[in-house]
Order: sequence, then C-alpha cells, then structure tokens
Amino acid sequence: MLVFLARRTVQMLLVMIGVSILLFLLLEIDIDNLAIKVLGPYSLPEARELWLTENGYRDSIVVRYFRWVGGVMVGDFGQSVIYRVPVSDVLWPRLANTALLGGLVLALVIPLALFFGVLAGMREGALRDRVISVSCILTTSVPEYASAPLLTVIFVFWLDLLPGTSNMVGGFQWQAMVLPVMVLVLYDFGYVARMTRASMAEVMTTHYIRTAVLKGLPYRVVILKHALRNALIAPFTVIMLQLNWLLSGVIITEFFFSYKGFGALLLEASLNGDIFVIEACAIISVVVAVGSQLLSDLGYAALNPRIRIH
Amino acid sequence: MTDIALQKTEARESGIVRFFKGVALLRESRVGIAGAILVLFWVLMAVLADVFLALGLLFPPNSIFVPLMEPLSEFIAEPGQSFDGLGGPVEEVCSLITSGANEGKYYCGTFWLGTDMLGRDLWSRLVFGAQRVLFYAPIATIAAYAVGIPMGLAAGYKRGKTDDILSYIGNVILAFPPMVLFVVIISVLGSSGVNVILAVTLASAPGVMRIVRGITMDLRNREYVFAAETRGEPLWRILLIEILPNARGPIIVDAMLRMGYVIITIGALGFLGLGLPPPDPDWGGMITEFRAMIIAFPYMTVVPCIALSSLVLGFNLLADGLREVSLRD
Amino acid sequence: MAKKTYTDSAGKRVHPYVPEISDLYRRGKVSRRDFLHTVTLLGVSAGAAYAFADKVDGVKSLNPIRQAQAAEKGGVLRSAMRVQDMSDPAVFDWTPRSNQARGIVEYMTRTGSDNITRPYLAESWEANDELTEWTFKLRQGVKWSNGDDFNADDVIHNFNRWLDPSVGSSNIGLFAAMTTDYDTGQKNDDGSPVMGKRMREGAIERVDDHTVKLYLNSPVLSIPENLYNYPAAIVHRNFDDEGGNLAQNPVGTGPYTLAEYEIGNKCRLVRRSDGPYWGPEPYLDEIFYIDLGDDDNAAVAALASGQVDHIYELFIDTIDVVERLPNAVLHEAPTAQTAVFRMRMDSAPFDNKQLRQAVAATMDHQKILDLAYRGRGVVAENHHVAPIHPEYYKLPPLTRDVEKAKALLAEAGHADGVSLNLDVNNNNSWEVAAAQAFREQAAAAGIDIKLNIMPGAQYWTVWDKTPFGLTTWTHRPLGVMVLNLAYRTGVPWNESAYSNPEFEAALDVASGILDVEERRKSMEKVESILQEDAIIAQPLWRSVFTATSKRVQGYKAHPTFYHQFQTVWLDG
Amino acid sequence: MRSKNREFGEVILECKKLCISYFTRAGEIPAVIDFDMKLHQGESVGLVGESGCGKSTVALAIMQYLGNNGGIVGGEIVYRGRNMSEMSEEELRQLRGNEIAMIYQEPMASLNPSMKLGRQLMEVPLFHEVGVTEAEAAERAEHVLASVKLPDPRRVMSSYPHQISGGQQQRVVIAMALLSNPSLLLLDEPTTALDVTVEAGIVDLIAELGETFNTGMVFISHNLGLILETCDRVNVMYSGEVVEEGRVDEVFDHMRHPYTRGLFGCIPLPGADKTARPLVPIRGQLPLPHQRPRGCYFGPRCDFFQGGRCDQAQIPMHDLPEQPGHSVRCVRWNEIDWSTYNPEGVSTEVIEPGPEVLHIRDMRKYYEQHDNSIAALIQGKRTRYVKANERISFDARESQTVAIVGESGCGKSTLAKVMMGLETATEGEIVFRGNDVAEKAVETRSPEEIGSMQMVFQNPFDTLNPSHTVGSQLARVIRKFGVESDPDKVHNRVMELLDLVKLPRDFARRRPRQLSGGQKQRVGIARAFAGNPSLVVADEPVSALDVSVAAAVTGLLMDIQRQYRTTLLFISHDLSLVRYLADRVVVMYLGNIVEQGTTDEVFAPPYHPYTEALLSAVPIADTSIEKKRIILEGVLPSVVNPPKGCPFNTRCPRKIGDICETEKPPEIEASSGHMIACHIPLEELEAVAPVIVQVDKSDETPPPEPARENAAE
Repeated sequence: MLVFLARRTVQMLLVMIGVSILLFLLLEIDIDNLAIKVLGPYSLPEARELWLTENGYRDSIVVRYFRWVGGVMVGDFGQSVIYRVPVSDVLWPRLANTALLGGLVLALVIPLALFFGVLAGMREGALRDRVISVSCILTTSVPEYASAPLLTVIFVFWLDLLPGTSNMVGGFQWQAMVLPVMVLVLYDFGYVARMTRASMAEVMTTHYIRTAVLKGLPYRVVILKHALRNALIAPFTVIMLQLNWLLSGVIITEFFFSYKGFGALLLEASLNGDIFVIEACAIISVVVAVGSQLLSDLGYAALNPRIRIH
Repeated sequence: MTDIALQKTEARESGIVRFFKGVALLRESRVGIAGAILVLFWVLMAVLADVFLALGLLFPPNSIFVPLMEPLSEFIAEPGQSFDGLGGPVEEVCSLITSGANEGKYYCGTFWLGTDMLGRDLWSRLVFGAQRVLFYAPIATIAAYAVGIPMGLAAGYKRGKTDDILSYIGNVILAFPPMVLFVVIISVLGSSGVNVILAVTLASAPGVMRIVRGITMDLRNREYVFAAETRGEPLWRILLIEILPNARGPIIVDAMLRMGYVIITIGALGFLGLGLPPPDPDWGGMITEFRAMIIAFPYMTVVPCIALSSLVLGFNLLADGLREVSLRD
Repeated sequence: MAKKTYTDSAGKRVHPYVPEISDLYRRGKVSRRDFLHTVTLLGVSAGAAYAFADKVDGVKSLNPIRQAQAAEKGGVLRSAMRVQDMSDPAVFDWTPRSNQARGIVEYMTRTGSDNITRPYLAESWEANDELTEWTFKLRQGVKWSNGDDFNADDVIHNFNRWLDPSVGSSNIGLFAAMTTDYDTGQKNDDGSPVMGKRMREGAIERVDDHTVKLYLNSPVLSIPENLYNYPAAIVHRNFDDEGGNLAQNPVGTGPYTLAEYEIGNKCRLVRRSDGPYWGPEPYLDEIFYIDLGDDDNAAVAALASGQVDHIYELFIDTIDVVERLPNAVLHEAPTAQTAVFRMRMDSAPFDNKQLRQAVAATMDHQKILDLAYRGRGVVAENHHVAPIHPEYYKLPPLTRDVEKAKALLAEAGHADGVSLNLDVNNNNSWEVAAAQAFREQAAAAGIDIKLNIMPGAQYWTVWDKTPFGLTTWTHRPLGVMVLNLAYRTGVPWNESAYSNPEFEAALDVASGILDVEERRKSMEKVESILQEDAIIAQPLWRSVFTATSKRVQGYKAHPTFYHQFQTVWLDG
Repeated sequence: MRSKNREFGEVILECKKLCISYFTRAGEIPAVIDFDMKLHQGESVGLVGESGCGKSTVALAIMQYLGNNGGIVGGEIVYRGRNMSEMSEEELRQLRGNEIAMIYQEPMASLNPSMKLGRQLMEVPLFHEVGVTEAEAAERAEHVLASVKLPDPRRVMSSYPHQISGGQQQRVVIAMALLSNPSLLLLDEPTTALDVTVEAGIVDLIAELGETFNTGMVFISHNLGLILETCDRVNVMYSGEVVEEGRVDEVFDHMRHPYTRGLFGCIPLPGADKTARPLVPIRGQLPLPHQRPRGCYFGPRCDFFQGGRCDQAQIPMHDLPEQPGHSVRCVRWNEIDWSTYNPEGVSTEVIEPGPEVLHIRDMRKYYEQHDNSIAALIQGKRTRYVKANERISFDARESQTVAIVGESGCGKSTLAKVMMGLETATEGEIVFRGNDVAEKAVETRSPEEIGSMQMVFQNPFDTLNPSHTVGSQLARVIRKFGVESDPDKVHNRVMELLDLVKLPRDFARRRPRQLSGGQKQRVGIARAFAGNPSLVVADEPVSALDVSVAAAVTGLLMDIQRQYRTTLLFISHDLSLVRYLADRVVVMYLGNIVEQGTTDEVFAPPYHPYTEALLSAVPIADTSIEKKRIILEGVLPSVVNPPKGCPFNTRCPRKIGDICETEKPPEIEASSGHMIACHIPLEELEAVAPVIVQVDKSDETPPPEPARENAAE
C-alpha cells in the first residue's frame, strides 16, 4: 500500500514537472511580451529592458525556470500585475471561496447522483431507468452558461427570490450560493449519475449478483451489500475526476455570478494578461486535479480489494 | 472478378449496406432516434443555410435591418429605403402592400425570432451559427482523433517506453481542468477559429488517446492480431488495418459524446469572449452578447441557449442510442 | 497698449477676458455653457457666473451644488465598481482608483457634471492676461485628518511629485508648461540622448501660507480644470516620508477615511471621526465600493436584487434593462467620449489617402450611432472635436457616399475592392457593435473589413502599432487637448502616425487664441484638414450612463465618472 | 461413474411439459420445449448437449431466475409437490440457497470480488435461519470449508476471491451451496473453466458430497465423460428438446436417438483411431432457435430422415419397453437397425513420416520482469526471470503430428510464440528446415519462411478480423507470403483455399460475423495453409467448439495435413483428442517437458507421475473404461517462482523424497525416443498399472467401484 502510494506520488510529481514546464514555456518564453504585460502598454522600451534585466529575465531559460519553480514551491508566485500585491495574497482567499462553492456542489452532486444512478441501474431498461437516464442526459446537455441566464431570469428577475450576484462583499449570504451551486449541480449531476447507473447496471448483470440472489438473500441485502460497493468503484473515480470538471465549470459560473473565486480570478487574469496569476492559478488547479487523482486512486484501492496487494 | 476489384466493391457495397444497417439498428433505440432527429435538424439547417439564403428564406446573418424587432414581426420597409443584404432595392425584392395600415410600403419578410440590437435577423444568425458550430466542432473533433488515435494505437500496442512517454504527455495535459487549459491557450494564442480548433485538439487528444489505448490493449490480444503478427505484417498495417477498424464502435460513440462536449466548449469560449470573433454568428457569443438584455428581451438569450443545448442533447442522445444498439448486438 | 485692470463688484481683480466674454454672451455670440465654462476657469466664482447668466437670460437657475432639500443624513451607499490599487494618487491611470480616493483626498478645484469648474481646496484663482501666471488662493482652516493644517507646502509638494519623472505621474503632460527638457542620461539607438521632462526651476512660487503661484512657459487656459484631473488629488506634504501609500496611511482632507480595502473585492470609506471636516458635512456615513468584476450584467443583477445602490458605469446594452427595473434610475451624461477607426498613415494600404477617404466615405455615422449606441449620443465628424467642446466649429454634415467611396477606391488602385484587418478591443460591447455595423457599411463599397476582436489587455499592447484599429478616447473638456495629444507629429499617443505640418500650424494658431469666437473660426481649418486627410473615421460621441437605485437622491452622472457624492443622500 | 442400483428417496423435483421462452425484439424465442424430468432424493440427473440446447435455461428456470426477458410459457416445475410458479417472492427466497442451491460455471465471476469469502458464506445461514448468531454462522462456514477439503479454512474465510486459486474458488462456491444442506443442487458446468487435474478433484468432491448429504443433483455439462462419472440418469438435449433420456449406462450403451449416436461418434474414445476409425462428425449445423424445422429438429442432419414422417408434427417421447425409464424422441426409434449402420468414417492409409522438419534443442525462454517496488530497489533485485520455457528439446518430421499437452501455464503458448518468431528464444536452437530460427524475429524472416510455418488459433470468435471479409483476409495472406501477386491468381487461390476447407466459394464475400464458429475455424485453417506451409502449429484449434463441430474441424485439419504432408504441432489439453490424432506426444508442466514419446508409449506405462495423473483425470464417456483415480493435491505453482528441483514435486503423488525438491530430475530414456524426466527409477515406473483399462463389454455385471490409489488421498 505504501509502495503504491509512493509510486503514485512520484508519478504525480512527474506530471507536475511536465505541467510546470508546459506552463512556463507557454507563458514566459516571450519575455518582451511579459514585460509589456507587467509594465503596461505605455511603458517605455528602456523601462521594460531595465525591468527584464533587474528581474533576471535575461538569464538563460533554464535558470529562469528553476528560479520560478523554486518560488512556486515556497508559495511565491510573483507579484500580480493587476492587484499589485503578491499573487498568493489574492490566490488563497479566492481558492478558499472556490473550495466552499465546489464543496457544496460535491456535497449535493455525490448523494444525488449516486442515489439516482443506483435507482436507475437497479433495473436497467425499466421506466424508472429511462426517465432518470434521459433527464441526466438532458441536464448534462445544458452547459453552465446556458442554464445560468435561464435560472437568473427565473429566480432573480421573475420570482425575485434570490440575489443576482454572489460577490458576497457584504459578508456571507447563503442565498447568494444558491444559484451558482444550482448551475454547477445541474450540469455535473447527470454525468456522475449516468456513470453510477452504468456501473450499477453492469454489476446487476454479474454472476455474483446472481449468486447472491440465488443464495436467497433479500433484494435489499443484494443491493446494499453486494451490488453497491462494487457499483461504486467506477463512480468513485469519476467523482474525484469530476473535481477537474468542476474547476472548469467554476470559471464560467464564477464569472457569471461575480463570485469571488479562483475561476473568476483566472479568467480575469488571462483577459488582462496578468501572467503570474495565470501561472499560479493553472498550477494550483493542476495540483488540485492531480491530488484528486491520487485520492481517487487511494479510494479505488480502498473500495476494490483486488488492487490492494499489487 | 479480380481480387482487388472484389475487395473494393465488397468494401463499398458492404460499407453502404452496413451504414444503412447501422442506421436501421438505431431505429430500435427511441432515445437514439430523438438524438438523430435533433442533430439532423441542425445539420440540415447548416447544410441548407446557403440554399435557404438564396431562396430568400433566410437573411444574410450579418446584414443590418431594423434593430430590436420583436419575434414574428414583419419586415416592412418604406419605399426608397435600402438595406445591404436584401439583394436589391426594396422595390424590387420586396412585395408592395396594397391594403391596410402599411399600404404603399413593402413587405420584405418576417423576423421569426426578431432582430438583435444591430438589426440582424436572429433566426438567420441562429441558423448560420449552427453552420459555424457544425463546421468547427467536427473539425476540432476530427483533429483530436487524428492526433489521439495514432497516439492511442501506438501506446496501447507497443506498451513499454512508448506507452510511458505518450501516457505521460497525455497525463500532463489531462492534469489541467479543460477550461483552464482553454483559457490559458487562448489567452496566449488569441481567439480565432483556428486557435479554437487547436485548443480543442490539444485538450481532447489525450482523452481520445486514453480511450483508443484501452481498446487497443484489449484488441492486441485478439488472435487475428496475433495472426497478423505471425505473418510479419508491418506495424502500421497491424494498427490501421487490423486493430483500428475494430475499435470503431466505441470510437464512434465517444466521438458523438465528444462532439457534444466540443460544442459546449466552443460555446463556452464564445461566452467568455475567447471564441469565434464577431460578426460570425457564434451561439456562445450570442448568449453573452444578449445576456445584458435578458430582462428586456429574454428570448434573445434563451433562443441560442436552447439551440446550443438541443444540439448537444442531440449528440448525447445519439451517443446513448448508438451505445445501446451496439451493446445489444 | 496699457493694460486695463478689471475688478469685480467686490473689488477683486478679474481677468480681462471676463468682461469681454460677458459682453459676447449678452449679445448672444457665446452659448450659456461656453460662457459659464470660460469665466469659471478664469477665476469667476460659479455663483457669480450663474447669477450673471441668469440675469442675462432672465431665468432663475438652481445652483447645482446646493439644491438638496429634506436630505437625510446617514446610510451606506454601495457602489458597484472595480476596486483597484490606490496607493499613490499621482500615478492613478484609471478613474475607479481616483473614486476610491476621492472621499479621502481632495482636489484644488472641482469640475461639475455641468462642465463648470469651481473652487475646492483652492478658494479662488486668477490668471494674468497672457494666461502664463496663475495665482491660487488656498482655503483656510482646512485640516488634514492627522491634525495638520493644509497650506501652500502641501500644494507645492504635490507639484514637485507630479513633475518628478521618477514618480511617473501623467500630470507631467498636463502641466507640461511648467517643465523643462533634460537629458535622462540614456541614449537612443541613434546615439542621441534620451530627453525627459521635469519641473522647471521656479515654475511654482510659495507666495504665502495660503497662496501659490504657477509660472508657465506658454499660455494654458485649462490649468484649473487640469487640477481636477483624476491624478491631481492633493496628498499631505509628508506623504512620501510616511510611506507613500494612501491605502496604508490614508491621510487626507476629505470627510472619509478608509475602513476596508481589498483589491478586486471591496473598498469601504467611512466618515472620519478624528476631527471636523472643513466643508459641509456629507450626508452619507459610508461609501462602499464593491467589485463585481468586468461583467456589467453582474452589476445590473446586483442592482436589481438590491445588493448595490449605484453602478459605476453602465454599458449601452444594459440600459434597456435598467430602464425596466422598477427600483432603478438611469443617469445619462453627454460626453466627448468616442472611439475612432483610425488608420495608420505609415502603413500600407493606409498610406494612400484616397483609400482612407474611401473608408471614411462609406460610414453612415447616424446609423452606427443608432445601432451601436441606440442613438444615445451625437454623430461625430471624423475630426475629433465634439459639439460640446467650446471651440467646436460646425462643418457641413458628412454623408455616406458609397459611389464616391468606390471611385476613390478605384483611384487608390483597388477597383476590385480591398480587404482590411481591423483590430477591435472587446471590453466595450458597443465598440464591437460599431465595428460590425461599420463592417457592413464598408462592404457595400467593396471594402471587406475582417474584424480581429481581442481582449482589452491584448489590444492595448498593439493600439499604437496596428495599421487599422478602433481606439477609444476619453472625454476631455477641450477639443484641442486631444488634438495636441494624438495628432501632432511624434507625440507618444499619435496612434495614426499622423504628420501634417499644415495641420499642426493651424492647431498652433487655434490653441493660442483665447477669444472663443475667434478660436472657433480658426478651428474650421483644423477640423477640415483632419477630415480631408481621413486618418480617422469617427462615428459618434457617446453619452455615458450610470444607474442608481431609487433611494439614491441628489446624484448626477459625471461625464468622466468622477464620483461627487457630497450632495448625495439616501431615502429611507 | 456412480454405482448402479442405488436406492433413491422421494421425488423432490418434477418438470412437467416445461416450455421456456425468451422474449426479444425479434419476438418470442422458445429456448426449452416440452421438458420432462423427475428427480428423486439423492439422485443425480445429467443434462447434456451442445451449446444453445437449453440446458442452462432449465437450471435457471428451476431457480425461477430467468431475467427480465425470459419466462415459463407452458408446463410447470413442481418442487416437493408445490408449483414453483405460484410461489411468492419471499417463498422463493426462502427456497433459494436453502433448499435449492446452485453451483456455477465460473467460480471467480460467481463470487463477490469485494467481499471477504467468510462473509459471503456466512450470509447463507444468517439469512435463512432464524436466530443464528454471527459466531455460529462463522463456525458453520469454517466447518463447511473444511468439508470441501480446503486447506486452512480460517485463512480462506478472511480472503477475497482473487486471493485464492480457481479450484479453491469453486470449492468455496460448493461450500456455499452446501452450507444449508440443500436437498437439491444445480450444477451448471461446474468444472468447465478449470484445468483437468483440478476438475478431477472437484468432480470427485461433488460425487462424494452428493452421496454423503443424499442431495438430489442436476448436473449440466457438455462433456459426456463427466456425465458418466457423476450422474445416475441423463437427459440428452438438442435444440431445446430432450431427445433421449434414461439411465446413464442404458443411454451410453444402448442409445436410440440418431443425435445421441452422432454425438458419441464425434468424441475420440480410446478405441478411435485417426486412420482406421476416424471420428464421424454430424453434418450440418444446429438450427437457430427461430429457424427450427418442422417435426424433428434433428431431421435435416439425420441419416435416417424420412420426409413425410419426420417433418410433420412435433415428435413425442417414446418409452423403450425393454428399458423402463429410457425414452427417446424419434418416430423411427424402433425401426433403425443400428447393427447394419456403419457410422465409421472413411479409413485411410497410415502415412509414413518424412524427414525431420523441426529440431528443437535445449530451447529456453525467460522473460525479464522489472520489479519497480521500493523493496526490490533496496534489495537490488530489480529483475526477475519468468522461466516460461526451460530446456525444451523435441523433433518433428514431415507429415507427423506432434501433440504438446499440458495445463494452463505449462508454457505451450510461449513455445508457439518463440517458434513463430513473435518472441526470440533466450537460449538453444530451433532448427526449422535446416535453419536456426530461435533468435530470428518474425520481422527478419522472409515471407517464404513465414509462410512455411503458420498457425491455427484457438478462439474461433477472434481468429478472424471482424472488420474484413473472409476473402480479403485470405487474399492478404496469399499476397503477403508471395504465393501470388496477380489479382486474378490471388482470387483463384482464395477460391481454392475455400474449396480446401470445404466452404462455399461465396463465403469470400462474407464477414466473420456471418459465419458459425466451425466455419470461422475452417477459414482460420485455410489462412494457415495459404502459404503452403511445411509446419502448422495448431493451438487448441477445437477446444472452444462443440463436439460435433470439433470432430469435423479435426477431420478437416488432418485431411489437409495428409494432403500436403504438413507437419502438425498440435497444442492441446485434451488427452483424448491427442491420443486420437497424435503420432508423438510431448507432455509439459510448468515450462518443462516431463515426458515425450510416441502416443502409444506415453499412454501406457511407464508414465511420468504427472502424465499418469493427467490421464486419470480425463473423463471418458465409455462405460467399458475403467480408470484409476489420482487426484492431485495443492495448487499449480507460479512460473515466476517455480519450485526447486523437479517442477512437479509440490503436487506429485509419487514423490520419493528430498531429492525431488533439490535436484532437477534426470531424463530417463524408457525406450528409444520415449523420455521421462523423473527421479523415480524406471523399473518402478514400469511397474505401475495402466490408468485406463478397457473391460470386457460382454460382462453384464456392474463394473466394480473404480479403483482408488492410495496416492489419491
């Protein structure tokens, strides 16, 4: 188990190194452009040159890369161009906000999706299955940026039930969480539910379920004790990988509702060329994604005894 | 009949036959039919858009007529007015109204879904938007497969170092939340149709690779592959002739799903202002563009939302139907 | 000719031009607005100016500064605005930054939404006849929030900062007449020294504790107006010694102090409790800026659901919505804000004048105004001088002429049409709309414009380089200000690489004429040359919009979005 | 075989005119028609038939578990006097696993992979008996595990299914079925997925337990030999119908239905001989359920078919008056004169083998395995060797059939791969027609070399590429091997090959999906022979086929071999088949050759102990055969970590001492060309009695109990 964990961690680190190289090359290879982004379009070429030299950008790319990675490792992402403060000062609070949003979404998506997925997969092809499946396909087909305006029209302008933005500058408001969470849950729920359904349906056709039924176990026991654990192995990985999608959806949703989260930060940074913030956000999102993969592997191993000994 | 001729006619005949058989199979999945109808509707609209335009059933998507008309309002023009895109002077291309309140004016058509603030016909833009999305999404999807399939085949068949390296590259890219990758790429490259395709390809190819790799790892143990190996067939032949055709089922299903997702992605980029540049009608862009006026003119936003969702839904249902049918077989 | 000294009824000297323009106004030669604008700049108090104008016109106008009745004290005004870095007022380059600081630090003068400049920290001012010496009397009894008295040292310190190239304030351009060139020590590529501007020795004089005098090397009429330009807030004389950061050490003369401040998130100003404010107490207890991001819709949604009371700026797309919101009021202010389709004279194919003229000739200004801006503004005439500018000369109206455009295009050697790439910044939806509308108009003449829409950040890296771009220009009170900034050979903001000695000569002439009527006449040539050279196709002058909730009273939109909340109160 | 004349108890299960159908999109498909069966307490009834005959459906119907689309459309199943169709779900639940238990084909799939075995066992008493505590359930489970002869039941209890071997898994499944002491046990091909030696142990166990617990058993199998060993009565099924039923010995010795007869003609019984008495396949194919003919379903394939009689109404069962309880579904049951019917195939000349074609000497194939675990890194043992083949030496001559026999993991597939050049040998030589190809990978071999050594594969379902037509796949091989390149000639050659394997020429246009398993296997053979090979490696070519089809394919393979004088390397686990067709036999165990010689030499003493056990394990569907029973204990060791000394020492019933564990056994040459790798002296081995003995059939007295060797215990 420890060996497995260690190996996965090493793999994760390797991926992180690849990601950091990719990002670095994408964003910092054109240092003249970088200087323009940092010092602004009206800056004088001399000033840019001075800045580049002073900040070591005339050093070789390898040196720069390691310097940058070294900074990232200790949480020094550089200075934000728009915020004029260290990137980490903006990043962490934003990340905390996104964690809250994402946490709420997962807290809703997981039980809902598992419940409906299991319900549908228990009897494949039955009416209940068809209704749930088609509903899931339907919600998965409506992306966040389509559902957000529709829900805003309904809940903000027509029914006047919820606030239209979720900036929460005046302090935390649970009402302001409703719409972003709803939008993300709607989009994400279907996918996990369908995975669960497929997994459950597959498990229900396996011979060991037949064994369990023909052993004379009550249906409830067959479902809860035999089917569920095996059926949850596949969705578990999906749920953890869902974090990756969630981070994607979060960009659009946060942008739409002015939620002060990490996704909005990344978008804003990229629209305004705040390179160090882009780098930090991308790195952090990858850490979260890869970390979730590690968690998913561990969970998978915990759920699936066959993995453990290998 | 010669062997080659035999092979070719074989392939062609049976290809067509098999295609229709596949379509006929789909008949047995109600969900699949619903999806096919949705997709077909938009595909027809996209393909025939220019025909409709020539027939005068649609307006040119970028032509500016009367701003902010309600849906179903008629396009009434005063004599002597001119509109680029009508195809000629009002007197020639529109019909004279001979009675009623607008007597003496000209009827030039109907804005079925109204017009936007620039006076462009919304329905026409929607249809031409379908044309754009159904141009870029398949190209991006095919590009992703063109890159992902060879990688997946190589990784799944060769295993070992090849697999390690390709999978590593894939893992690095897949480690990014997709939208983060898109935003980063587009913010570096700038927004244009080509860059959207590039970004989607880069982000999707590893996913394709994983799927193809998985199928290949399964298929490489089949005895016909073994047989080809014992014949000393070259690598490309084993990959492309022996393995790839048998992976097409899952690949097609995946392609449908991916197409839906690519459409969502293109829409999302449009929504964030990183997509196809105006004035090209782009559904995601339309949503953003009209979102500001959602209370005043809700239909403007709702219509592209529904169009986009229906097309995605179509592909998703189609994929589901195909999977259902392929599993039955 | 001996100079005659004019005094007003109180025996105070008035500028010699004041009686002259008063006479012109009386005779109907000058508009009421021009009159008020000019005399206040020349040091006549707004009250006196309005009184004179009222007398001439036989009306009783309300003094716009003091019209509040039944105003209630208290409350928090929540305003949706980007919250940005506000550490040093001298280097502000974005209006929201100055708005955050406006409650804390104050300006020498104040230009109202009526374009009239009034005393603020300066009690009064006067200029010599040549407009090269300006004397500012400072208000007495003004206290800094740290208890110090406000005096001439503060003002001089601020001028020193503004005109010190190492600070990097854009004020250096506004007060260029107080500067001198110097060798920066760096070398250009050709080996010539790089020259910079810094304050000229003796450009400012401390007359007494409450009087300063500015010495210019060329006449400038707009000095009082410039003192209300957003980077010209007066900071404490020890500002630099105490950290040089307003956000960390918010010492000011204003009625508010900084309570909360998070870039990109929020900025809260609360009524100062450490001493009395020198002026009339504002009604609002707090001004709370909330950053809702770049998305206008979020702000509107927040206004609709009562999360904010005021929106910094509304884009044109949202005005229909705001008009429909039951609890919102839309505020409109006509401005000289614009965007120009500018063609770079040194880049092919725009080095060809006929081609530029052809492009300009296809434009239907009114239609673009109607489509892209709902008609909320006035048409522009391709010369970057707005009808609200005092020196505006009305040329014959421009009409769209596709045939002429085609002919010009053929002359330019593009008889089969031409394909052009236009860079457009997508920060403002109306610009994209205008570009799209113009694209269709140009297409009729065989000019195929490909739109290259990009985020603002990207556009502003190429705005002065791209051959063909749509650039926004902000409001400036005088037309010549922009012309000087953007159309003179070699000036940094000359984005069109325009260089026409004839034009510059005409502009020199116009800039040196004080007489409004004369100056206006001389502008005919300036405007005509610009129009003829067709380096810009300029569709419109736009109004700007802000919105408040119904409970916000006494608010007036400012053409440059400067927040003047002294007179604002909240109902209920 | 079970002892005859046993007394059985009351009737516990009766199927009366049972009809079962599946409902698909194509409509109702009858799976079982008019099925009658009576089962007494303690009795064992076999259901035998080829795939698709409906035998498993009967078992699931008895369990009332036919899925969403299956249903009983006629007749009834009566359990202890009660019609099961009328039972409530709860009553059924109480019956299932308690009174009626089932044992399944794939033990691994039948056990929940994520639940400990102990828990899975304990569930049975916990949910069937009121008041059973966890501790009691655990104790019972442990006890029953011991009774199915599982070593260390406590460890098994806390294991997951994947942690024990296939044979052990099946024992657990049996234990689970026996936990509640059921009165009826349904066994659906319980040994099909297992190796023969493991199978023998399970069969033994089932027979023993059935007697101990006096359980009624329904034993489903396609293997007539197994039925003979385990059942009292047998129902022979064909296409959904029982065509013949009766006591096992009566049916086996006096079969009356042409299908039963045909079935026996297809299996290589000890008397069969490939030249003198070749197998007789049943012609034609099993009809698809919705294409069954009128009247007798076997009609179109029957040599005694009479138009107007056999193709009219549905055929009822006829009782044989002289043998009560033996009935047959044939209108001509008493007309056919079996004595004049000569079911033997056309005998052929014995062919003399030609010169040596293949010469393998001391070939080794080791796979390197990199261990990336940290423990391995610390110990510095990063590379381990998997000894897939160890010192393989044998020869093959032209036109000779050499069989390579062994169970899973014995290294026979690796041997094939090395020969084909997909892997290169680690050491030793493989001389093929004078060239050493041991280290010559397929890429470096010439098309001619490749074409002259080809392979026939095991699995008909993926031996052909489903995406290409039969014709194009054959054409590819022809061009690839440089046989022909002109399109017309290639086409002609494709047609010739189809003729060769007796397939219609228009099959060239078909896709593999449209072919039956046997037809695909024929195409596979055609493909192997496309390059006129001198050596064909056939890797279990018929093991996945039904007996009647297998006989045809085997016959075809040998015909072609004879015609082309090809050397055939026949890899198989089926000793009956090997005895029938091979000239020489090579027996492999764990990568080593333990014995080789001519077929007669290998099938008679002296045996290698492993060969002996293997022979004893193979069920033979002949009542006149007597076998020794030798049950191998222990688990097949892993090739990664093979035992020291003799590879067979961990399971050998004749182990003589420490020498077996420490030293590699010497190769004893029993006679010229007959090698045995064993420490036991030759004389001792020669003294061993033969495993299979044919007894005199004229003797009507029941055969004695099978001899049990001490070694079996």
